[in-house]
Amino acid sequence: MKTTKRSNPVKLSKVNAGKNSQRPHSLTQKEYLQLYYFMRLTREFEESILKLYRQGKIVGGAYTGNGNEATAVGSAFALGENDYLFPMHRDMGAHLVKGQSLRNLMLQHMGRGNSLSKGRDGTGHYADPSLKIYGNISHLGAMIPMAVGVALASTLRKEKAVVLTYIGDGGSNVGDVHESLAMASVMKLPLILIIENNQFAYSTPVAKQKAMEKYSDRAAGYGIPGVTIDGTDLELVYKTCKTAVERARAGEGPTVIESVTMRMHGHSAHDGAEYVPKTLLAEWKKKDPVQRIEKLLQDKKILTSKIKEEYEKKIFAELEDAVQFAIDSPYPPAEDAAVGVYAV
Amino acid sequence: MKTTKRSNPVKLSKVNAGKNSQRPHSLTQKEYLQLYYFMRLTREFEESILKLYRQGKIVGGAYTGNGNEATAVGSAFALGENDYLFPMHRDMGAHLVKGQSLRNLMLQHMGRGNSLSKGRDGTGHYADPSLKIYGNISHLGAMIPMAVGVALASTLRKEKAVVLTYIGDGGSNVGDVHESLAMASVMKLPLILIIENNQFAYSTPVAKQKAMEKYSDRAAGYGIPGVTIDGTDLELVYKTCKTAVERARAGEGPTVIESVTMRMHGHSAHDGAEYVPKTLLAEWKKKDPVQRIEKLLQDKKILTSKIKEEYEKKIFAELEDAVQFAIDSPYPPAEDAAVGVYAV
Amino acid sequence: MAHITYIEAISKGLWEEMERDSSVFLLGEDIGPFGGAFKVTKGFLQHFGVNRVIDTVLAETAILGAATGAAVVGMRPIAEMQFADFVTTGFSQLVNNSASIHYRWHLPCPMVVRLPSGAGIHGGPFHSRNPEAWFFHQPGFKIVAPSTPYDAKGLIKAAIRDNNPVLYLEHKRLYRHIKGEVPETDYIVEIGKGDVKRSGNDISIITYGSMVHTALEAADVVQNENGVSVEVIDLRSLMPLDTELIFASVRKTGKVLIAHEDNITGGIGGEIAALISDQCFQYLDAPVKRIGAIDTPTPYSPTLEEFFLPNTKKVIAAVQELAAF
Amino acid sequence: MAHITYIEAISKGLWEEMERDSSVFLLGEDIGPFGGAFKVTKGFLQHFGVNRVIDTVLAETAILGAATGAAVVGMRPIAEMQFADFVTTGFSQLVNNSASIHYRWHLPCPMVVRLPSGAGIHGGPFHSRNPEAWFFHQPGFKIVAPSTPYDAKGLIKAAIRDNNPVLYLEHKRLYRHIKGEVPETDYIVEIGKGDVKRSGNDISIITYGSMVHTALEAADVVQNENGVSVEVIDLRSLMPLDTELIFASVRKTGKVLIAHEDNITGGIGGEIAALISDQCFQYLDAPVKRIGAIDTPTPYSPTLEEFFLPNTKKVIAAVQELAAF
Ligand SMILES: Cc1ncc(C[n+]2csc(CCOP(=O)(O)OP(=O)(O)O)c2C)c(N)n1
Ligand SMILES: Cc1ncc(C[n+]2csc(CCOP(=O)(O)OP(=O)(O)O)c2C)c(N)n1
Ligand SMILES: [Mg+2]
Ligand SMILES: [Mg+2]
Repeated sequence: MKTTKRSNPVKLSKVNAGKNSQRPHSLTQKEYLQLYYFMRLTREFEESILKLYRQGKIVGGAYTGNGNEATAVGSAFALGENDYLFPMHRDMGAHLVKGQSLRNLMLQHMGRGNSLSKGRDGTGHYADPSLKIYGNISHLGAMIPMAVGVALASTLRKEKAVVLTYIGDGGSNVGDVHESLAMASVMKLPLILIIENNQFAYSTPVAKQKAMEKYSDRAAGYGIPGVTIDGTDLELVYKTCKTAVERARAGEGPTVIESVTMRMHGHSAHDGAEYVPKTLLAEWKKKDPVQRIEKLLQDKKILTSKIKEEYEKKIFAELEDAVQFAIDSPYPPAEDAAVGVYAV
Repeated sequence: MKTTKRSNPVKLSKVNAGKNSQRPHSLTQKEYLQLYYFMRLTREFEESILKLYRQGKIVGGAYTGNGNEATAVGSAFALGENDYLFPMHRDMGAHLVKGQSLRNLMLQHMGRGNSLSKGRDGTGHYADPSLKIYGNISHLGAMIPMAVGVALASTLRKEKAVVLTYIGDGGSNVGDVHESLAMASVMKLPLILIIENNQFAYSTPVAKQKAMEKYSDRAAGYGIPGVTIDGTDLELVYKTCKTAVERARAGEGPTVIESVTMRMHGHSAHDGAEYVPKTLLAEWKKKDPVQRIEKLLQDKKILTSKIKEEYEKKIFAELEDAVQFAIDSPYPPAEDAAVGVYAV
Repeated sequence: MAHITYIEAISKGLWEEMERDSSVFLLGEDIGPFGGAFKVTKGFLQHFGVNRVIDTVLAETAILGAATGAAVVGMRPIAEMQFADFVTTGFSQLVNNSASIHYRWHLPCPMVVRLPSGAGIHGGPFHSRNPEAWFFHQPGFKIVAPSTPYDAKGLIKAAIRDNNPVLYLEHKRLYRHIKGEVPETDYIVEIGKGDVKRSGNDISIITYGSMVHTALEAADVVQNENGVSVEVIDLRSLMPLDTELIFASVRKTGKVLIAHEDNITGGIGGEIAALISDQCFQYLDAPVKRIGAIDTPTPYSPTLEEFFLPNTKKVIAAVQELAAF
Repeated sequence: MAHITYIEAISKGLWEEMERDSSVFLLGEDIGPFGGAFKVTKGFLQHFGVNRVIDTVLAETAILGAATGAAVVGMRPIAEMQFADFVTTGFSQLVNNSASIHYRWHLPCPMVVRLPSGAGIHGGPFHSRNPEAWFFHQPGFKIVAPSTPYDAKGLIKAAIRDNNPVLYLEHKRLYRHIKGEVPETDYIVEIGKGDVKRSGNDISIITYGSMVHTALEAADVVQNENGVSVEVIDLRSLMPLDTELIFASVRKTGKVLIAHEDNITGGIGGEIAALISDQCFQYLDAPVKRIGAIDTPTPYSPTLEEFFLPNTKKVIAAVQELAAF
């Protein structure tokens, strides 16, 4: 049973500007509002996931990308409909921008039979070919070689479609990432890798994950561009990714973008993260990506309190609908477990 | 049955200057001669391996490091007795400089029962703890994480011993290399990685292995020094490695050295390497590392024809002895195969 | 004697061996200040210091390779995989390097890899792995899988003292659900020795890890409901196998059920069944039966995972079928 | 009909499928201008071009992951491992991604991994791997291991047309030593179907790959010398297994020898023995016997490797033992 796709803001018919996004770097008023909508939607979605987790309604663990919303939303916003997305566990915003519905995401988190994975896996671990979303597996870095393969297929088929994927500051050290960049750079594949440096890998501070200054310093080791940006600055994330997307689409090869953010919550919902200095959190709180874009758009007089209320109404209504829909949806029948190891 | 170790040139009692080599960068006359001796020894040893291969006396394949002698000899010459060596399949010269005997190496190549591996593996695939030599396995890159572990042990035990290891231009793309440099750099371990860029990985030209200009460009991605040098220049190799060794010994962490050479022979003895442009070989032939050091020492009047003859006599005699010794040594008894999976 | 949990027993065993032998050290992800994802090494850093409790980069190939290298030069590293699943990320190091070091190099490789294993915690396909069968097939490993706090402590200590790479499977679901008596005094459980956890005469259940408890529950039920006397053999060591103990039990009962949580096909139950069918041919009164997870990845939904996993009800049914044979 | 070698049959099969379906492409190390370490793809680059015959960087994780990704979006990649041994370097991609794609994502993953396998060529511990057992245990793969040119061509074509990850084990020692009749016309050998390579009444040898030829030699000898009639079942497909064919043969002969070149313990022979012992219990006149490589890494010296590997003499001895039972 397929459920309604893309969660659209009022009146906004389409986020992506056509098949192979040619949207200019400067954002229109409408686009600013779309971005704001998805930032709020992401934040509120993850808040409700946490609430559901505390109520014991989530199967397994629950991860959020609080602090990472601008990176997830801004990067996916630079993609066109035909582009491929391989999001990580902090990138719920990317799922949403690429058009995934709240219902489908709720069903995934609650392991329901009508979820996209049919309850075989949870959270963002699903594939939705209709939206060209291919979720991660738990093994950090393991999806990136697959993303390289999709970028290769795109090139061989002359699709002009690009592939956007992500890895964390910890996961960046996994060998899969290196082999992927080696292959993608030599083949000049349309791959964009965003390194989400959110200061921690579970309990491990980034200082124990790297000896160089920036993760983007690794790009030169593959002869590809690498930049480091403030991952809480939505416009900057979008524009940086847009440039990388156009470069990839033009056949000029991969780009590595280090997006510096902060993991504002624990590693997962069960983690109190006592190991994170309160002062550090306080510092970063000032750069809360959702508040930043809200303030910007209010200053620009783009976001009126009327629109804001409208969006909030819509978001909370949609969330309520999705939660209820998921709760009302049954788990898969037990015997389903035995079915589908092989494709026919 | 252990056989005589280190193959010494006439009168030269010890190559390494004491436990933790403090040899100055500038070479003494004596050292120049030692180096020349090992360069010739390496070249002649590998030539005899090829002869034996054609005679069907080698078990399995035979690899040579023709063109790579200065890199293998010069790098190992920078080590002290307590330092660890993890050589690759082009580094016979490093085995010899670290003190391995021709007899042991011949026994390895002929799979004899009294070889260091007792015939369980061939060529340089053995360990000799008495010389701190730990050979590679076939899986490219797979020995480097182990080398990192030895560097870690050296640090934990305050040995002040460094670990020298190698990888090829192709093997550099294996994930193991990345994970090793990530760990070694964060822990500031005494590890030196020499990337032997010999223009080919089997039949694949280096242009198909990398998109960046130099392999040493990867060092910055770990916050460690990386240099690219002419790997046919023995003095330069030695001095570069010496600096890296001292840096490592001082606790300042790993170094990556890209040594640019040419694989003058086929990938292995069975490979005619028709895919290598003759012109490229001709170019590099001019830089033959053995002829280079010979010419240098003759110009410096260090290498007299008398010494040269003396060395050649000694080398050919030793080689003859080693070959005969290996041929006369029996294969291991068949039932030995079942013994020794576990240590007691 | 202390009455402690399975996970406390592992911690105590590690602690005592680190006190006893300064060449023992820990490396892994988040094991330092944080004490590990499951808190097995909580407090270790404070007591043993940064040179004995080493937080690494997130890179299993580096962790397992570094442990191998350190072991070859005389240290006794204990590598923690945060979940057993992630050992696949460093698979090559273990099967190519660690396992064959002694055969090729004639040097000991005294290392332990701790593998928090098993399903039943809604971990989904990638946090539920029972990894034993892959390594069981690779000559050179020892593999242990304790089911009780006593065995957990005795086996971790034996593993650390062993001169070979030992894979230590600790079942996540047992961590805090199983308590038992554990001596304060030094002891080990010898690797290669199984244990009769319940003796009986009619049917032998050969099992290990979490399934030992499932088997014991089932045994009580069939005893009471069907008067069937079940012997439960806890292998404890998967490599080497205690074939003596297995065969003795089979010769006594003549009927065998092999039970493991891992997928059936290609699981070690197949090897055990083959050994029994070969060595105890004349003693078998019924075909050797096996029970385990169905041959799929571990599904995430509770209903699916329930169907996927073996459980007491399924073991009871299998035992009753055997009894009726 | 053409009388060609095993390796020529593989090449022809690949060639025909690439002609038939433009979504099929090759990727691997040195497969382009060089035509591969064993020359299986010699001439392919010239005919199919750089977009169909892709030389990659030296990185098996990238190769196997890229093949998986391309397959998921509708291509039909064929990844070559230069030697089967090096599949361990990309192990995680196969067992974590490829194998479970369909179960988790409900999408086909039509890819083939070519694995030049097997010992007997003095390759030593790292160029002799028989990798089947690891993947046999991971739900989601199909695994084939041809023994003749006819099967080699028919199975590579079937593997390429299959919508699942198929591991294609090609035995290096058979490449140029085995010749046979192969149709020029299009045909496939169905995956999951074994083949009676020699029919007999007294003893069944269940085997595959290189051991098929060893078994056939041994069968002739015991027929002539001992008048024992041996049936040789060539599995051809290891996953799924043709249990129908296996059980039918066992019911007929009542005595079974399972033979594979891979190490015995934890090899797929254990699973097959377990299945037979379970399903054919009443038909067995003797214990199910297994023969394979001894449980060590593959040693390098000829004397050691000879002792390590199963061979005709050992199979004959095992058959005679069974006959005498
Ligand atoms: C290969 C692998 N090793 C270990 C883990 C366990 N693990 C899950 S998330 C995590 C930390 C990841 O940190 P990072 O890559 O920085 O991503 P973040 O969660 O901070 O966004 C760890 C160690 C894993 N999932 N995969
Ligand atoms: C992981 C792995 N993949 C493939 C191979 C097969 N192989 C052996 S040597 C070689 C080429 C190595 O090239 P390079 O790393 O440049 O070293 P070189 O031989 O040129 O010194 C290949 C592909 C291997 N040994 N290990
Ligand atoms: Mg992080
Ligand atoms: Mg090279």
